[in-house]
Amino acid sequence: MTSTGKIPKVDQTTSYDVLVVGAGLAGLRAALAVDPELSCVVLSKVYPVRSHSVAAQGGINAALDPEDRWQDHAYDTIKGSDYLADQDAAEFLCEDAARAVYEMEHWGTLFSRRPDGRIAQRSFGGQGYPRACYAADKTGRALYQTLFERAVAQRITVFEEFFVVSLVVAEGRVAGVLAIEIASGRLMAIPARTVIFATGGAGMMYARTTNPYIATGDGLAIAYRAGVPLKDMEFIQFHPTTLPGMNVLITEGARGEGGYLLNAEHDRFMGRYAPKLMEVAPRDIVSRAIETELLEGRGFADGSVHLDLRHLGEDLIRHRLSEIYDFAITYRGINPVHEPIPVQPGQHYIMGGIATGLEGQTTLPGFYAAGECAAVSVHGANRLGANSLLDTLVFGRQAGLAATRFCREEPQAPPISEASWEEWQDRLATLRARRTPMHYGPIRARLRATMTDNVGTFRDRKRLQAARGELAALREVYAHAGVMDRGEVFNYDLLAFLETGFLLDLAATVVEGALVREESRGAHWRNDFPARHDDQFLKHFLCSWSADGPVVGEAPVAITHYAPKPRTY
Amino acid sequence: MGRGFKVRPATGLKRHPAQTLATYRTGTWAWMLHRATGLLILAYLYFHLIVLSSDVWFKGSADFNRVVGELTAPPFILADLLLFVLILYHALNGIRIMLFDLGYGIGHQREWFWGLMGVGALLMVAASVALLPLAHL
Amino acid sequence: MGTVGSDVVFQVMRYDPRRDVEPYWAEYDVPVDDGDTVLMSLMRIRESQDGSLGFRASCRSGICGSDGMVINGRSRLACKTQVAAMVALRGRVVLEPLRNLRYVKDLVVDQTPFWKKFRRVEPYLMPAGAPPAEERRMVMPQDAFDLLSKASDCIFCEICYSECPVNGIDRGFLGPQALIKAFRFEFDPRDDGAASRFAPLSNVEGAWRCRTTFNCTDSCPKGIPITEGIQRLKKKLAAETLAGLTPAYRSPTPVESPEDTSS
Amino acid sequence: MASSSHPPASGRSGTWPWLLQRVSAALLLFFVMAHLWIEHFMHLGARITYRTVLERLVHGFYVFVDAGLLGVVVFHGLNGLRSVLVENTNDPAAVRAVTTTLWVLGVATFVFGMDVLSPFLFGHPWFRL
Ligand SMILES: Cc1cc2nc3c(=O)[nH]c(=O)nc-3n(C[C@H](O)[C@H](O)[C@H](O)COP(=O)(O)OP(=O)(O)OC[C@H]3O[C@@H](n4cnc5c(N)ncnc54)[C@H](O)[C@@H]3O)c2cc1C
Ligand code: HEM
Ligand code: SF4
Ligand code: F3S
Ligand code: FES
Repeated sequence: MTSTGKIPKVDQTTSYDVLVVGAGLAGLRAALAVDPELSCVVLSKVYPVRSHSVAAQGGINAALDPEDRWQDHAYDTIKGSDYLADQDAAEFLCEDAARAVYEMEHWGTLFSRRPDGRIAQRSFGGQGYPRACYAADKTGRALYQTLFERAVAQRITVFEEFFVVSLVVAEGRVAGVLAIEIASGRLMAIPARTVIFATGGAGMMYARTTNPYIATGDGLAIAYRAGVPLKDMEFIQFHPTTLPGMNVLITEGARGEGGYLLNAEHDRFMGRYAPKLMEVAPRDIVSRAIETELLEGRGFADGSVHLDLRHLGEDLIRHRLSEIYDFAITYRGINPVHEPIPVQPGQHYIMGGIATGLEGQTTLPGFYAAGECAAVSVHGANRLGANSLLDTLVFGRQAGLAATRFCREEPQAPPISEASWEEWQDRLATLRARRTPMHYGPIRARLRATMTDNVGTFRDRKRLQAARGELAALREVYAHAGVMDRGEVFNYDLLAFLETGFLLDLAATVVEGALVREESRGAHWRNDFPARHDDQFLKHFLCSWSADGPVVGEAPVAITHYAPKPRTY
Repeated sequence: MGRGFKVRPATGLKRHPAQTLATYRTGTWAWMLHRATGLLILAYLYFHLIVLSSDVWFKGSADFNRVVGELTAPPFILADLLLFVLILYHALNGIRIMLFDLGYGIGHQREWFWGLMGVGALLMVAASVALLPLAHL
Repeated sequence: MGTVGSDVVFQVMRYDPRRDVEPYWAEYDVPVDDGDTVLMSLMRIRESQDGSLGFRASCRSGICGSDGMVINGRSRLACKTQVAAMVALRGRVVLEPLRNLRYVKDLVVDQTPFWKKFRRVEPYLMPAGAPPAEERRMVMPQDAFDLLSKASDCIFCEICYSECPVNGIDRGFLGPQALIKAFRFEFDPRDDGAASRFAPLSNVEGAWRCRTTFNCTDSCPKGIPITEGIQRLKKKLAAETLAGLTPAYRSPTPVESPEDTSS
Repeated sequence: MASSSHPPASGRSGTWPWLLQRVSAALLLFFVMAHLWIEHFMHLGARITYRTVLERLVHGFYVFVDAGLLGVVVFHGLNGLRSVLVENTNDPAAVRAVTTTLWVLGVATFVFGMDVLSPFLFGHPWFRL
């Protein structure tokens, strides 16, 4: 949104102090934390409210209750991460959680309430205490609207429908970004002293995903290409309960409120996998349990098991689970008050991301990342439900504050050279002019198929190597593919083409990480190595870009108070 | 590159697709009729004043009885009934709108509409019974 | 519905400002499976038939508001509309851009006026006093809370804006979305912003322009009782005017920056 | 969401026309019902003649009803017309012009209307005395 309401002309001579890419929760929270004295702009490839944060349903964790302690929250988070989380980061997250939630409340979020007027909380997967604050089953929307409205109140400038294609690096630090103004198709150079990436996930590399069409991992791939390493990319979260077909998410809150999972034999099978927590075990465990039931032939014909909410009663379902009530009816013609909902696991979240520290800082000076695209890492090998929204708010703010400090210390931004702009301009021109029958469509279809078949819940070396080969072949095809839309205005064909390139690069890092991690930990399960090996693999893998494909390095895991133990629920 | 697709010129297509009547629902029809009847009654008011004035002013009292006689001829009675329909509709829908303004019945706007239209129909029957005999004067 | 596995005709209004003088219809034969939404079919067209088809989309499950368009005559969300239902209605799927907003390309419209009006009602919480250390306790009757919560369900899809007949007549009318947003804050027990929202709302192009036509309520994909919210707003504004509590011709005061707890 | 301030809302308040339209509508309901009652039910069966009309009109209550009906109808109708006319203009000058014109028209109509009614009123023997 701009002051004139017209599409802004980006003046290539004005430099911004802080440039945030991504207007989801993480991006807006970062922008709101930037000192108002500094010039700050947020870029988003869609209108801010179309960001994926609005889709979050179940809740946001914080130890608010006097009986609960943030240390317990940290413990649950670390155990949930299969001890791969950096413990200092997890502690920071959980200690800051109450502040973050109260802040949103003061800004206006309409949380569901207890009878005495306090914020209501519900159980979530892998947690020893009901600490997910929620707004029915539309928590993401409630939080996002509040933050968005805050941004309106504070007159944060947003360049909406600007598609960032590249990060400009000069003199060893960040210099700005190159972005396409979607409404005009122009390529713009936008100089900035600091750049914060908050570009969200990359679910579009999988066929079954709860992610939106825009979750194509742009920020991750752009940072990766600019030389910033990606951390722990092999950890992809599969959410246990998505509607078959569309893979629309059925929130964990449905199980948190007491829903049962039943197989075709009407057995509450979770008893065999997580006898204590049952349905509210962490996601990796529940997803694998469901996949196992399906593989062993105890599922329903459409590749699903049933989520039964009927015993919860109509009132609870229609009030506290109103969205999924609507989803089940809209997309499956099923009324959850009277029938169980068919569910199957689907890709949901990437635990890995741009490697950052506690302040969102990366290896590139002036460049920060926060939210789903970053790996601080608090989620380690498996993210607990309702921790991601918290992550966006806490570390989004951290990044904004850090960028402010950086601007104080480093007054000048290096200029963006004509050459870096021309390089992309030429690339886009070549693309528009290229005549070829090869379109990105089939490439994406093959990418989704190979990732789903070979890099899904259960992995092994053979399948991962098959995926590696297929990805190499796809990159070859991609190099000669072209676009159908040669126009300028709202050329979504061109954007989708670029996104496909980003996805291909990212998929390669996922496969490489999964190949080197010869153990099973959290969401990463190797049939050929079904145990966790702390002596060898209690460390992060960092993927760096090189012309010949990803180079894998490593980094230690920060351990503070919680010694790794076997993980049972 | 995939399958072919057909293109045909859009004859009569406006650049700004206008709202077509088919997309209107009860509430919008109710409003359009409310506006139309309001304006028609206003027009009638002026017509009425002019007729009365010309007769009364220029022709004097003697003619009044004749005018009334003319006005009770069947076509005029029908016109009167039509006017009655307009006022009735406008008044009943006006009541509906004012109820909404006061906060009643918004959740059941359709039911209110049809309910009041039912009342209107009854009143119409009553009015016909009352007025039509006069036509034989 | 007889559409399963067979091809359905999608008739789409197309226009590229840099190339076409006039919009035109394009027809696509799209294979459709049972349960497919219009958006899934559009994506299928884009990925396997015609990549140049312009439309916005993101969440594909009716929560981000990207893909409002006129489908078989009415404004709907493509991702919440079943192809089979549309075929039952008209035998094919006819797609046009949203109404009451400037047409840009294919199914894309310029949303700028919509957002400007949204901003005009100062759509954010303006609490009185400094925030407490914990949450502001909020005890409300359940039905009042439910209505507020429902009003905050809005996904900015612009469908109400496209369907409201008054928006068609009056370019300046705030429109249902901005009004229901205002309602959401005006009736929040924590809010104290009535004085600064009064001017934009009671202005001739504000709440009073709404003619209670219910088209917005009937079409809102989130089922928000928009008209009810607007009516309550009108009542509140009328009461404020009568009580003379708020000077009627006051210009909106700039809101002072909230205590920034972040820096 | 901009660095500049919000566009100022124009100062014209729409509250009063709206409110008065409702008030006049409520009054109309009363007047119209009273009028219809008088016209059609009080003297049902009696022939409508100059004399009967005259008799009805001079009765104080009837005078009140008809004068009130006239005034309120004119206000309500013209105020409604105004809202239709200014619906798609933002130009304060144009709105003012419409409003003024309609006020002039309205007052004129009322005076004229009273004048039409006057022979009935002043034609009564009482006034002749
Ligand atoms: C269905 C669903 C339900 C969920 N429920 C929960 C929950 O209950 N609790 C919880 O804690 N977490 C939940 N999550 C996870 C959580 O919602 C996300 O991880 C989180 O919202 C990510 O926020 P973000 O700010 O990092 O990114 P997003 O909100 O995804 O925002 C990304 C932004 O980046 C912009 N962008 C991307 N690429 C570009 C580019 N090239 N140029 C310009 N801009 C770009 C986009 O426009 C967008 O504004 C859920 C996720 C899903 C999918
Ligand atoms: C009999 C009782 C009447 C009632 C209860 C009534 C009620 C109303 C109401 C509530 C409105 C406002 C509608 C809105 O804002 O959406 C209105 C508008 C209007 N009325 Fe009446 N009315 C009555 C009689 C009349 C008469 C006799 C006339 C003609 C002289 C008239 C002419 C109008 C006009 C022109 C409008 C404006 C229409 C619009 O804005 O769309 N009304 N009426
Ligand atoms: S009020 Fe409803 S129709 Fe209007 S923008 Fe919001 S969600 Fe869409
Ligand atoms: S459609 Fe428009 S007229 Fe009012 S009731 Fe809704 S805003
Ligand atoms: S794509 Fe998000 S609402 Fe349809």
